[in-house]
Amino acid sequence: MAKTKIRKNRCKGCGLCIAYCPKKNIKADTQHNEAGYFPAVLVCDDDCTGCGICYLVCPEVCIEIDP
Amino acid sequence: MAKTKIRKNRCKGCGLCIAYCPKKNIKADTQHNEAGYFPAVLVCDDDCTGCGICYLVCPEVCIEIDP
Amino acid sequence: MLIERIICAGSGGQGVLAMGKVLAISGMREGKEVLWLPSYGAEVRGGTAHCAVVISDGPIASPVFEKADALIIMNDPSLRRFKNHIRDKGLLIVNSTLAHCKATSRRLKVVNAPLTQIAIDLGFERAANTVGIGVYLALKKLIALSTMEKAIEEVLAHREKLVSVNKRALEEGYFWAQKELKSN
Amino acid sequence: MLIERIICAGSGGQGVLAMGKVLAISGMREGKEVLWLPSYGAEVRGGTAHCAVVISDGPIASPVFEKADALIIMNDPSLRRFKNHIRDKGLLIVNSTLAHCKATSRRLKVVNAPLTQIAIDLGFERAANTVGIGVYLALKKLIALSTMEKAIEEVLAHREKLVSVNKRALEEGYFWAQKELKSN
Amino acid sequence: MQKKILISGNEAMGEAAICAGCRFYAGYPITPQNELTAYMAAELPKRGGIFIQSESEVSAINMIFGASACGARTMTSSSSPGISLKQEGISYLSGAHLPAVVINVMRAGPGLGNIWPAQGDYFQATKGGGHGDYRMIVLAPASIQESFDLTKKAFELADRHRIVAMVLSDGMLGQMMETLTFDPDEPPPGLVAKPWALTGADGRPANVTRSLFMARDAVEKNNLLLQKKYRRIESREVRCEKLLLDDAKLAVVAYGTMSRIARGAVEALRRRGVKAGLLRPVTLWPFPKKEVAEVSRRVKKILVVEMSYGQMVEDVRLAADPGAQVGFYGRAGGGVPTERQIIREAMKLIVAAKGRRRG
Amino acid sequence: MQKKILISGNEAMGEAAICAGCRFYAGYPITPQNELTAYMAAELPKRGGIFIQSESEVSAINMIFGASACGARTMTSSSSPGISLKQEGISYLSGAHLPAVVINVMRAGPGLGNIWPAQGDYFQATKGGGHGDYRMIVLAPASIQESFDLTKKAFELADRHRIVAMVLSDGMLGQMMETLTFDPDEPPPGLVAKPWALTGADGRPANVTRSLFMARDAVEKNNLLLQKKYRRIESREVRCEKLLLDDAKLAVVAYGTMSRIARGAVEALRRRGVKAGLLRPVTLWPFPKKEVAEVSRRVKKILVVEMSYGQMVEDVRLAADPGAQVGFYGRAGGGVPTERQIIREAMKLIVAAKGRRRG
Amino acid sequence: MGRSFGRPKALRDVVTHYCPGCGHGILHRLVAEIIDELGIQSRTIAVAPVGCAVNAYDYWGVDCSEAAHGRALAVATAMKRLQPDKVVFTYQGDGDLAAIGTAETIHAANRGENLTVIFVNNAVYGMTGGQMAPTTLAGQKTSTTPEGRQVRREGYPIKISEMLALLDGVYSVERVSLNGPKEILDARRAVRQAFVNQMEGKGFSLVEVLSMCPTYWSKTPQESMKWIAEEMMQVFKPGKLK
Amino acid sequence: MGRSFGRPKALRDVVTHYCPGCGHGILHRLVAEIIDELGIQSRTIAVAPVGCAVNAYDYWGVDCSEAAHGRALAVATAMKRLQPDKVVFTYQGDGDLAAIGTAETIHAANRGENLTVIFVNNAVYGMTGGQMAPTTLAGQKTSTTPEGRQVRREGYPIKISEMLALLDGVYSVERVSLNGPKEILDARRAVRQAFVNQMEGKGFSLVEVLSMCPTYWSKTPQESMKWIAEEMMQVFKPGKLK
Ligand SMILES: Cc1ncc(C[n+]2csc(CCOP(=O)(O)OP(=O)(O)O)c2C)c(N)n1
Ligand SMILES: Cc1ncc(C[n+]2csc(CCOP(=O)(O)OP(=O)(O)O)c2C)c(N)n1
Ligand code: SF4
Ligand code: SF4
Ligand code: SF4
Ligand code: SF4
Ligand code: SF4
Ligand code: SF4
Ligand SMILES: [Mg+2]
Ligand SMILES: [Mg+2]
Repeated sequence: MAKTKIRKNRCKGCGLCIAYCPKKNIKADTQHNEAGYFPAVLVCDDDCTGCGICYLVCPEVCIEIDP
Repeated sequence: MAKTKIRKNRCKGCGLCIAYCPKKNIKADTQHNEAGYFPAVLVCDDDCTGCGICYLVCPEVCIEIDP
Repeated sequence: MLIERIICAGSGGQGVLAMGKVLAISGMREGKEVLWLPSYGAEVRGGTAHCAVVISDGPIASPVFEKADALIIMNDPSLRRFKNHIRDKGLLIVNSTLAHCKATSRRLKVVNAPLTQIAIDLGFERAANTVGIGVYLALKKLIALSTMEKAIEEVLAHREKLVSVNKRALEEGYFWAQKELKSN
Repeated sequence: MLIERIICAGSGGQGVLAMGKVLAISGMREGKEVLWLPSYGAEVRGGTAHCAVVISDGPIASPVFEKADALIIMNDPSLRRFKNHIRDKGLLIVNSTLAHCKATSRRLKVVNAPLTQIAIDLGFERAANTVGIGVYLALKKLIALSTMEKAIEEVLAHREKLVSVNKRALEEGYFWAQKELKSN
Repeated sequence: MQKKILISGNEAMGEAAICAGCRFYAGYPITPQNELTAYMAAELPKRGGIFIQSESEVSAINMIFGASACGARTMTSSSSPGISLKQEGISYLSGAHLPAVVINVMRAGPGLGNIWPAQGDYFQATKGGGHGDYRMIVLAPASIQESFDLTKKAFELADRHRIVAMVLSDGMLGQMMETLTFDPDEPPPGLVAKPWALTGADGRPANVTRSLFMARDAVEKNNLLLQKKYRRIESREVRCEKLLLDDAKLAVVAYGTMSRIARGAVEALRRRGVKAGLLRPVTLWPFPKKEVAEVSRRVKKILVVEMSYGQMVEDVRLAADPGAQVGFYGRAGGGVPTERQIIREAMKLIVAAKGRRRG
Repeated sequence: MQKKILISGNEAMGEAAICAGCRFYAGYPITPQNELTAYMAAELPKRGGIFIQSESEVSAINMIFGASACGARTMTSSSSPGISLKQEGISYLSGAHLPAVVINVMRAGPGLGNIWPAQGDYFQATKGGGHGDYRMIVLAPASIQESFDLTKKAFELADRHRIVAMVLSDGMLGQMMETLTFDPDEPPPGLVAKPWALTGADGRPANVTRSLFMARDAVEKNNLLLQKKYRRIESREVRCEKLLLDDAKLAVVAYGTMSRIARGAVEALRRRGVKAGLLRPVTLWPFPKKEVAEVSRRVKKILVVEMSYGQMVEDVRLAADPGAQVGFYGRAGGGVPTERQIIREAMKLIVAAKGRRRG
Repeated sequence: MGRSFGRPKALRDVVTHYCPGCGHGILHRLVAEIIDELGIQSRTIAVAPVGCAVNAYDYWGVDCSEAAHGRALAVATAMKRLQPDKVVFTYQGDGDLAAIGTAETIHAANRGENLTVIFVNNAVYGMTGGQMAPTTLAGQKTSTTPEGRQVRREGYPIKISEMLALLDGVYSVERVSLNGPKEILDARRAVRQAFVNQMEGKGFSLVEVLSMCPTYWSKTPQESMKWIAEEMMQVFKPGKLK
Repeated sequence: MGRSFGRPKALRDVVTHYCPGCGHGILHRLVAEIIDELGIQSRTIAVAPVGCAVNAYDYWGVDCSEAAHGRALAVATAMKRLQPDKVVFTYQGDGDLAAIGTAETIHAANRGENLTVIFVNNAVYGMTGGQMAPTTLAGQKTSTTPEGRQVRREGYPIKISEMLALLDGVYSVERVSLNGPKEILDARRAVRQAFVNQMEGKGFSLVEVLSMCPTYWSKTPQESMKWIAEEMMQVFKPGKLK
């Protein structure tokens, strides 16, 4: 179980992390953030393997993962 | 025997016709022309075969050949 | 001489530029002088988009102005950015689904209207801008509702489906505002 | 105040620009103000080349002039082009191997000198320009022969063989002219 | 048939070009004039013309050279940095007496600056940003209607005088929409025969378009021909608008977008009882020298306002009566003088003592 | 050690650059400045610098941008058409406050024109041929010695003010040889620290060179910074030469090559008993306004002579006292006003009635 | 054992101005990671293009210069010649590198300048609002090809990388893409190699990166990645060209 | 039976301004012969370069335009698009076409403009006095490479024809030379074909012609021809590239 953090107000809701998470562990929030986007949020902390794919595809570098 | 004519005052004495005439039938004049060049002249009218090589290599288009 | 200066502002996707255009075209169709000035270029990519519209009985001199007669604000960042660009007694319409302005001062006439919510109820969230126009029309009565409908037809010429939903959005906004006016 | 304006003209290959440079350098080495102005660029490709040299005791104002004090002319086309660019009583040196000027008027001092022939006799046709300088020196005595020799050394620094043949050419020209002067 | 539409300045200039019979457009994208390029891309091919998005501004201006040499009405457009790249080409067109229309939708400089409106390219347009002694006719619209009208006129003038005509717009005027009334079916104005055009030497001697001449005095001769043409244009093609100047004590001089704001200021000054008027050069070259001279003799106080740090003001000073006091106010780099600032400067100038002639 | 050599203007400018510590030169061949490029090709690498023959003038000016951004003294050179191509780059350098030296050996325009000397690029150099409100320091040598001295000075000024300094020569001055006295071992003058240079962000925050700013008022701020700098330069760096003006009744104003011929004419006029003098601007920007104003108050008659159809004359008129009569004579396209023509024009001006202030 | 993932040191902690899902953001991060990895932040000089990445200097914590549109390689040439010990790279869009900058690109390559070039091919002019790029695909709609690019009129998408690979002066040319995690990792490798090449004095190294512009492709970011795989890669084949 | 040889009709009867033995003269004649042969004098438009051939319009009896240095193909593009029934060709030196004009050349080619291009490669800038050209050979001395071109500094002679051949838009590219009667005849054939291609609507056709510049090679005309064979052709291999 990895510690994965998505910086909500930095996220632009592009959906790439959501599309590529092998665990389908990321979804779009229903509330918009400060910038007006619907940011990505983790579905369940426990399911994350820390594989880093979400980090890899994120254009905003708003995901941080500690193993 | 072809009728080959070199326009003396148009010639710049580059020597290309002299170099390429298969009959070695062209030489440089010893007198300079109006423009100050030593123009090409035919050695002997009779030796010319009218092959056109001198015309072909002449940058000044100052050779005319009638068959 | 009538001269009305309007700013429409919101996020990139909210159709604020189109909203301004519809306003300007309707003015033009009623024989007025009109002017529409967008924010443009790299400004847009970041966050808010906005445009300024002037409708006047006579020739319009300056295309820029410091204070608007009316603001139509579609979201929160735009509210923050523009709330001071309005004259005393000016009209401030705020899309209360996404932002809210307390009418703290008597300086302004503030109308918090749930533009996006009305549009969502219509089944077409992106018509929130047209709802806003409807509200504005009801409050300012500068232009006939029928002219505005024609302007919508003109702008959306090619897309019939959009025309009908936007006409409905216009009316919904208009009626919402009339109700609001009466209830006050 | 001494001021001498010279034009050297000839065909591209005759070294007229170098001739002018040697004149200018020798003037400079004698502490005079000098100026050398070439014809340049596409002008050159066609036929004649020329340069203007000014040697003066004081600051040189205009780099261009209408009439020269002396012309050194290396070939026929140049003679045709420049023969009117000379002041009254000016000196006209003509390379009589390749051109000839009848001294029809008393206006000018004309010297027909067989520059090319003298150079050919020296075994180095391309030194005809230096022969011309020699002739000029003998006639005008503006610059010491020794200074001129040093100027030649300076210009031809890298090529020793050329230096000696050009020095000889300079002397030949000089002596030819002295003889000429005496015989007149 | 007359049409009345809401349209941006950029698109209006595109439509005007097509109405004027422009048959060839080449351009390279740059903000804030992209709507013009896009308009040409969409409309020109449909209406019988050729559109090319060139690989650069340099290429575009040289395509224009080729098109004009063939006798076609032709146009390119860009904004400040792109116009700088066209300077060599403009000088070539001028030297070769080729008509062409160039549109500059000015933005903030120098360098990349940004895309906001500016008037920093006045010198470049009117004095020659390219090399050599040439001139362009420079037209400065102040509304969308005029963006259309003057662009159309530019084609006519370019052909009439065999000259480059520039329409000098700016980011605001290019982006802004206003009402445009026009008749798309009106035939192109002022078409002229072009016997000099390169159309194949069929039954006539070969034509050559060029600005180089090998004979030493031929380039000077060509220059004298150009100068003669420029004098002719100066005597015939000056345009300017005057507003409220008859009884004015102060004249504000401004062009383009700036003149709109200046007009607002002048009206406000009048409301305050200050007798202000507006003189708006429509042609920046030829500059309305006589008009400025005449007005300056009467008003004594002139305020020049620009979205620059003072370019047109030099022409105003050169033209104005020495007895008049010429003041200046300008902002640049995206800063646009406001009505309020103009009014403030006007009031300062009015109370200022005569002092040094040049404010 | 002092050296005294016969050298052309083009080569003298090259030598001056090397003596001034120029470490990077990029240029593209063009007549009549080729000797300069060739000189740099032969000498610069030997003396520790980098020479690049670029693929175009556009590339050259942008290489200069890169070199300057790194803090190196740098130069490019060209002649009129090539300088036109550099206008965008010059505007960028200016906007980014980068020092650089640009040499323009002017030739006859417009267009390809020919390679003969001309002064048709005065406007381009002094008013800004590129876009936006920027200025270059423009130095106009009149001899080979001055071609050397002013080029060296240009590097110093460029660094001191973080500005582009242009040396405005012409085909005659470039090709001509005169005596040059100089000391090749003298250290480069006026070296300054360049903490803004891009040398790697080692132990300091990263540096950025740029002319674009995203925040709306940042471009205006950068412009105000530029304007402040320009005012400072105007107050400090004006240079001009005065000759025989003390008792003069007529001042001839000319620069560069033209001033040499004008000087000949002035001397000839003096010989005829006409009290003529010469005012020679050495900096064309900043223009010697005060000097012109002062002289104009005394002489009343000013004759401006240019190898153009009247460019500097505008600055003279702007600066001159309204009471003075400013006449003009010019030729272009390879035509060079002769002493005789200048004398003729001077005599005409002297007998002319006061009439319209502007001749 | 997993590793940790986080913002590289060479990437400033600010929001970018890029649209959601834009490839520039990903590529900026890759470049920053490599700068960190190679430990060259204090001696790297970047040259930003004129294009959407115009203010890349706001993102990378290295010395950086703007360059006029298309001229990044002329600017970089001077920088590297003067400071051979620095690591100099350009980051350029397709319009910048392959349209207006064609001559500067080709001649810097031909001179064999020891530079690293990151070439972002998004088949469109992003910054100016979605016009045709030299790399726009046949049939692709843009604001200046409203009916789609017609090869008979506008020509074929230009294969500038293939052309550059032909030049004797060029050391390495590779085409990669950003359309998925695997591809991004591969792009990272290629960009890294292009930096290493320079540090080893190998010469001109260019990496062409196929990158998403969801905004002007009128696609979601995900659709954009798919479009790269299905359309762009058919024309611009990834792989090592030299 | 022999044939007769004489000045082609399309070549004006004037002295050229070219140096003795310059290849431009020969090539001018070839072009004129082909114009005669194809009977297109009245519908041909030539675009002259800036280079030694700057005033080619003084020699050919066809409509002709000057073009700014390097921009001939931009000028020609407009001409041909506007007048598809005309035969439009450019005549350009190596500096014009492959240095300053690189972008114009490549993009006209890439657009597949239906044009004929005569590209005169003489490995030097003739008009300006013998500076390095992009095609100057390694080691060749010029006024800007006084010690000879060094490939590590100035790069390799650029193979622009090879690059162009790579472009989808290009119909034909051929390299020929003028260093002897046989070669001249072959050049004539290639140039002719490039005109015929255009007349048949085939598209962009370029002929690169290796040509003598005795003046700035510091060689006699004959030595120059030999130098083409022995040196130039080693780098610029004649033949059909596409
Ligand atoms: C000389 C000049 N011409 C044009 C422009 C306008 N311009 C800015 S960016 C750009 C093209 C951007 O496209 P690209 O290089 O592909 O980068 P992207 O935005 O797609 O990343 C253009 C044409 C400019 N700034 N300067
Ligand atoms: C913008 C510009 N830059 C430079 C020049 C100078 N110039 C004239 S011709 C030429 C190059 C000539 O070389 P090339 O194209 O190879 O033709 P050649 O003379 O060898 O036939 C140059 C650099 C110019 N006229 N314009
Ligand atoms: S680290 Fe891997 S598993 Fe965890 S959220 Fe990211 S993509 Fe999903
Ligand atoms: S990839 Fe990044 S920006 Fe996109 S939705 Fe996920 S966290 Fe947000
Ligand atoms: S035609 Fe042939 S044989 Fe006769 S002179 Fe010419 S080259 Fe010699
Ligand atoms: S080839 Fe022509 S120019 Fe050369 S020497 Fe023979 S005739 Fe004269
Ligand atoms: S326009 Fe395209 S390239 Fe530019 S930031 Fe947006 S998505 Fe990225
Ligand atoms: S310089 Fe060279 S290319 Fe030019 S005319 Fe002379 S020989 Fe021919
Ligand atoms: Mg792109
Ligand atoms: Mg060449």
